[in-house]
Amino acid sequence: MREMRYLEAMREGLREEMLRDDAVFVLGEDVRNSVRGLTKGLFQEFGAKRVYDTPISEAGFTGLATGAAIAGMRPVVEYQINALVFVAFDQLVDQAQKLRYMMGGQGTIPVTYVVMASGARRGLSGQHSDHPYPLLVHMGMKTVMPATPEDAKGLMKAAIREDDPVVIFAPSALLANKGPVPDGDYLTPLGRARIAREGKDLTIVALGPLVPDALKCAETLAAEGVSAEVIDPRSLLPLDHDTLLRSVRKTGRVVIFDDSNRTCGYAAEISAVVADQAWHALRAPVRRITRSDVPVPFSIALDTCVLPSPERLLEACRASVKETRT
Amino acid sequence: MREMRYLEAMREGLREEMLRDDAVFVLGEDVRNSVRGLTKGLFQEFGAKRVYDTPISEAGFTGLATGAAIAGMRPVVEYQINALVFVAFDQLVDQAQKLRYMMGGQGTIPVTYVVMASGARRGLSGQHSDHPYPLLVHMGMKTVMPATPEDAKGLMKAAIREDDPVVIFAPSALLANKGPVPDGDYLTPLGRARIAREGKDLTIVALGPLVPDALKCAETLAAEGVSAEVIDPRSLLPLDHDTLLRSVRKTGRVVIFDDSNRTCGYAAEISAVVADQAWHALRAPVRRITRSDVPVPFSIALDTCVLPSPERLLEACRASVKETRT
Amino acid sequence: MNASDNQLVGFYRCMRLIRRFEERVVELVNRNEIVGTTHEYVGEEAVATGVCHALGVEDVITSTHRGHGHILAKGGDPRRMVAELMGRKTGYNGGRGGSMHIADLGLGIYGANGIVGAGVPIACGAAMAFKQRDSSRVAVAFFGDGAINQGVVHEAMNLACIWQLPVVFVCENNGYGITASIRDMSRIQKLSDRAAAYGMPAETVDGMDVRAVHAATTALVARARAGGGPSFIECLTYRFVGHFTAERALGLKYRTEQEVAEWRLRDPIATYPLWLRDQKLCDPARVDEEVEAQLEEAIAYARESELPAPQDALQGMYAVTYPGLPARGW
Amino acid sequence: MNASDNQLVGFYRCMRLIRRFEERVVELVNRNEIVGTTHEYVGEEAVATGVCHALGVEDVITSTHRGHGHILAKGGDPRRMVAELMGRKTGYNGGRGGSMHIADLGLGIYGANGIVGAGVPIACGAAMAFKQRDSSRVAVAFFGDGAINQGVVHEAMNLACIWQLPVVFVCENNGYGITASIRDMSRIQKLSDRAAAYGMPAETVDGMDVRAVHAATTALVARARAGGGPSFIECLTYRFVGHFTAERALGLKYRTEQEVAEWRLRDPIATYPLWLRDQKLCDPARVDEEVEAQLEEAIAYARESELPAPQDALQGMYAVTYPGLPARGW
Ligand SMILES: Cc1ncc(C[n+]2csc(CCOP(=O)(O)OP(=O)(O)O)c2C)c(N)n1
Ligand SMILES: Cc1ncc(C[n+]2csc(CCOP(=O)(O)OP(=O)(O)O)c2C)c(N)n1
Ligand SMILES: [Mg+2]
Ligand SMILES: [Mg+2]
Repeated sequence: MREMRYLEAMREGLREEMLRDDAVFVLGEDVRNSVRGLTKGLFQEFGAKRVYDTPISEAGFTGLATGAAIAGMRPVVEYQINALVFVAFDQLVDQAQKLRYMMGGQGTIPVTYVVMASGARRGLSGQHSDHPYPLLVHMGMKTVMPATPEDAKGLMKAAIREDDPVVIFAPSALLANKGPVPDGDYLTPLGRARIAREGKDLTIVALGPLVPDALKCAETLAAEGVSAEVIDPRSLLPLDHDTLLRSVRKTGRVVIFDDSNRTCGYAAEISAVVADQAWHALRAPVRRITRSDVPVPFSIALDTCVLPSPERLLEACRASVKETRT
Repeated sequence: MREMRYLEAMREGLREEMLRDDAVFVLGEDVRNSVRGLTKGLFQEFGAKRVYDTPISEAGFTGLATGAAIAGMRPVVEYQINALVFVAFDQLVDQAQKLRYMMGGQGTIPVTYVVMASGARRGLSGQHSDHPYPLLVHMGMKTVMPATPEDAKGLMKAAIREDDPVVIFAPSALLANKGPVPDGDYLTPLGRARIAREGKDLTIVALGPLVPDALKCAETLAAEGVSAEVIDPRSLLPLDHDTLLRSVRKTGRVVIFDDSNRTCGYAAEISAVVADQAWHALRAPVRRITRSDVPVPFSIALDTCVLPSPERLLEACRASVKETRT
Repeated sequence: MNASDNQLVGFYRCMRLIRRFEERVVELVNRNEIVGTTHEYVGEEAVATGVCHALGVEDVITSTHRGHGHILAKGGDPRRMVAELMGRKTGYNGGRGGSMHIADLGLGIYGANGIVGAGVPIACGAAMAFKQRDSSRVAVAFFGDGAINQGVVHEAMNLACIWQLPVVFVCENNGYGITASIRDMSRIQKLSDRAAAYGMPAETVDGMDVRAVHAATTALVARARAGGGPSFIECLTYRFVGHFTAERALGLKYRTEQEVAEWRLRDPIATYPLWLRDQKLCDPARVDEEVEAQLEEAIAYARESELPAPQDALQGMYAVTYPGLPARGW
Repeated sequence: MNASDNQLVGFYRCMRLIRRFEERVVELVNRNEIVGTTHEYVGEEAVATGVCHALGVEDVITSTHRGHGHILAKGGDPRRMVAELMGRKTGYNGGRGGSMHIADLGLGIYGANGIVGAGVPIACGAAMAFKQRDSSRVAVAFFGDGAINQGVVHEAMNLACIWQLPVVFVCENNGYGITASIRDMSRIQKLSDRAAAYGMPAETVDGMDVRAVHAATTALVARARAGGGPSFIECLTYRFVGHFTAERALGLKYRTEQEVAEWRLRDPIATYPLWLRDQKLCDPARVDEEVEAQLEEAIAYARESELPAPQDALQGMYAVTYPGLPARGW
């Protein structure tokens, strides 16, 4: 085990897969100079045929990745900012994701898309702060969002080896975080949630950049005598229903803590699964603490009414444990 | 009151608004010849400055509508097929929808987008059968989906007069339906759900093309002694939480019947609202009957495992009324 | 390079097959044996035929909503095509795709596509793979005059040019995108002039002349194989029928009868066999009979084929599956 | 048409204001008085100045992520700009937008934009409104050499051409999109040649020469006002600094020091005042002082301004609100 930063771990995962399989190549904006840091050194190491700087043509190069993948390559597409998902949307959800099905199961489309610096960053404002994973998940795209350096590497490697399109969200808030990373070649499998902390009174489902905050809240709650379990789904689609439902059936209470928009968001999905599948075990309403449904404003004076906050999570957890069925 | 077809009623609404306000103009593919029928006769009546045939450039003409709206016009954009929402996605959700907020509330962007022939049609397959309203709602776009000719006209007129971007879904399955349409100038306000049928044992929330099916199921249930209330939200964003919650608090049971993808879909949102706000009144799990999360297949032999069916709705309703809290 | 005698006969067989395939499809649609609507390639046969006969089986094409002609010309099996159109299990896509999605990866057919322009970057991606693998394979992107105004097509052409990908862009200019005349949709009328914006060679050829299309494509494909990069061919052509089978019901009037009649005079299915007979290369009537028999058999095959089982609908989306994926709707 | 003496002096004031505005902004970013990162217009002042001085207040522009120069040149108030950058209530956008979204609809500034190329069709839409209203107003779309490869820009140019909209496309070719050299991103090097694909006139001008930019724009704006339709100007320019203030920390090396030095020799802020003095049109030092005072005041204004209240964050998205809209996150 080594201590590594999230971004470094992700890069190491990418590099290992490039070494392992010469079908893996990277394309995206400014990846040779690695403005985002994910591809640092890769152009120097692997050369021009493995690392492509693209023009500002996101729909176009997303489509290229699809074609290259059908032809046997394993492209890794870097999106420099989260909004590029919107610009390339048709090529993602209506092409890459659907083609195999519509072709009746012919071929494979092993493309990995890395959405760099997703979510809010101080001062980046409305068009550079989104977390559009609910949109991709709604359209059936496999989507992961690692919360730790270990998973950043393990999910990067698993995504590249997966024979389907997989989108990885790499939230700004986590990129510099340090954590232990196992030695050697390992994968973090898709479809398995991580129990970030065990507990018995209440389940907090926390996503990506909010996992560290949720863990801190769980400590605060512990000091108040409440034992909170923190679930980090990390694989958003496929979602590990078993781990989620087992936890909620055990605790009977759940608060979902998510940094995407609220309406039809990821927290809504978790809530719906719980309200259907674990309803008999529930001892309190299912609560969501999410973003408010506005673009992230520029002035940080405005953040508190927009971004999901630990204070609101705590409040919701405290209210939840006080509830009794009427 | 006259009997009219849904599509005719919608067209009448559009025409009345064009007569009323010369800032209203239409643009889209094949709108002069009116391949979709919505704009039939409008080019002949209003001329070249009010009805524009566009090239196949959806992102581009969506952006044009935004600029024209800021400059004082009230464009009505016709999307010939639902997938055009994906192609124009950035211009819709990251531009038209966000600009006013990011500009700090300056100006207005009164664009109406009509998604023609949305949802599944026999034989149109994976790229022409989507119902992407959850994606737009997630991004904060006002979105409506009338279920009756009366609302088709009333919501068309209300959308055009609204000083914000509004997306209207006009599902294929409804376009030829007939129903009463009031005489004179009337609006169906955004943000008000319609109680399509009153009942006391169970709430069915049915969307757009599924409302007629839900009403039939309610009749079947009535024959079995179960009184189902059918709510047609019709305005998806803003959603009328009051009407929804009042109904669920009364019946204690809810099944959501929705023709969009399941995961992070519209049914998930309704479920989440109920599981939070009406939890204490619930006497059964919240059930969703939706599409399965695959593209709509071509062969109608495959439909039954993909599209939401009345049989499954009935089953879910029957199961719901049998549930007791354990 | 001139086409061989064999090829010249092959052109006719292919064009005739496409024409009759489409005519039979319309019959089947009218009889509700095929559900929905299809986009016929009637009138444009010389384009797909000339282009695809300049390709090998290892080369790749991406097609459009109007794909039957491309697929047949690239070697697609009419039996599995009709079966797909009838929604059968034996269809190319197991009934999951239908007309707008027929694909045969083994034949290098990366699919028809329901979204105008969307296949163009996908062809370029295949070309990118070929280039990276130092293979001499090439890709062809078919698209219409309507598609040329789609942003992703522009992006793809630029990408192909900067990376010098082995791809040929084939613009099938049939004058209309549904009802929209290209005269109203582009201020320049020679669409091949658009290619200069990206720095690739381009030409405009008579798309009713299969030999001209074949010759032009052969030269540009050879250029691409030799590492010469992308190029652009505009084929001037016309569809003799409506945009799709559903058009009749709509009563649209966007073309004059005279215009249709003028183009019909140049119908390759009418003119080319006369030339073939003059050249004593074959007896077209023989070919016609063979084509007829092939289609009879294809339709019979499809009719006899089983429908897929409803549960099949949840199969095939993912190469790697997980519990609960794809989510069921109930 | 030649610029008047007054205009010639105005050019300098404007360029100097932009330069010093940007330099002060960098200081404020470094001192964390401005949060985040901004894209400086340093080196490109002659473009915005020359273009916007050819417009009236009733004309419209759309800007880019690198928008400060455009906004100042179109008459934007430095006080409300700095206030916005400091996230104050008095800022142009009430703190909701920041550098990439500054807008002043009253001045025809339809906003900077964080998405490359996205503002281009929006400018065309304004032009469409003008044309429909038979007004003589025109719109200008600013965009970079990087943006020219974005699909929506291509679509917008074609739309403007087929409908002959009164819009001028101003491509600020500063040679790079972040680290990507336009030499690698386009096979043709003269970007104005792209305009021919849509059938509009185009020219390439020296973007370091404010008078050249102004003269070219004036002519094309007059053409558009007179119903002559769209046109395209490529301005060859250079940014003297990094892509954004954050670049220093990244240690990128994509341009040679020599290249930067060569362009710096042509710095309009250095060369133009010498010419002005030679022509005895004004004392540039006086202008400099006035600019300095103006900026001091702007910064002081911003510093004294209140921050918005947190609840303001839920205001302003919709012109028409409803209960529960926008949804709160808790
Ligand atoms: C992106 C997109 N826009 C619109 C449509 C609807 N549509 C289907 S075919 C077509 C016309 C295409 O014209 P062209 O590219 O010339 O091909 P043709 O039909 O003439 O073969 C349109 C507008 C679509 N399928 N996809
Ligand atoms: C659609 C889109 N792609 C990528 C980005 C990230 N990005 C921001 S600025 C920029 C470079 C833009 O280059 P250019 O258009 O030449 O403008 P310049 O920065 O040189 O003024 C990029 C890639 C973005 N904001 N939007
Ligand atoms: Mg066409
Ligand atoms: Mg640039």
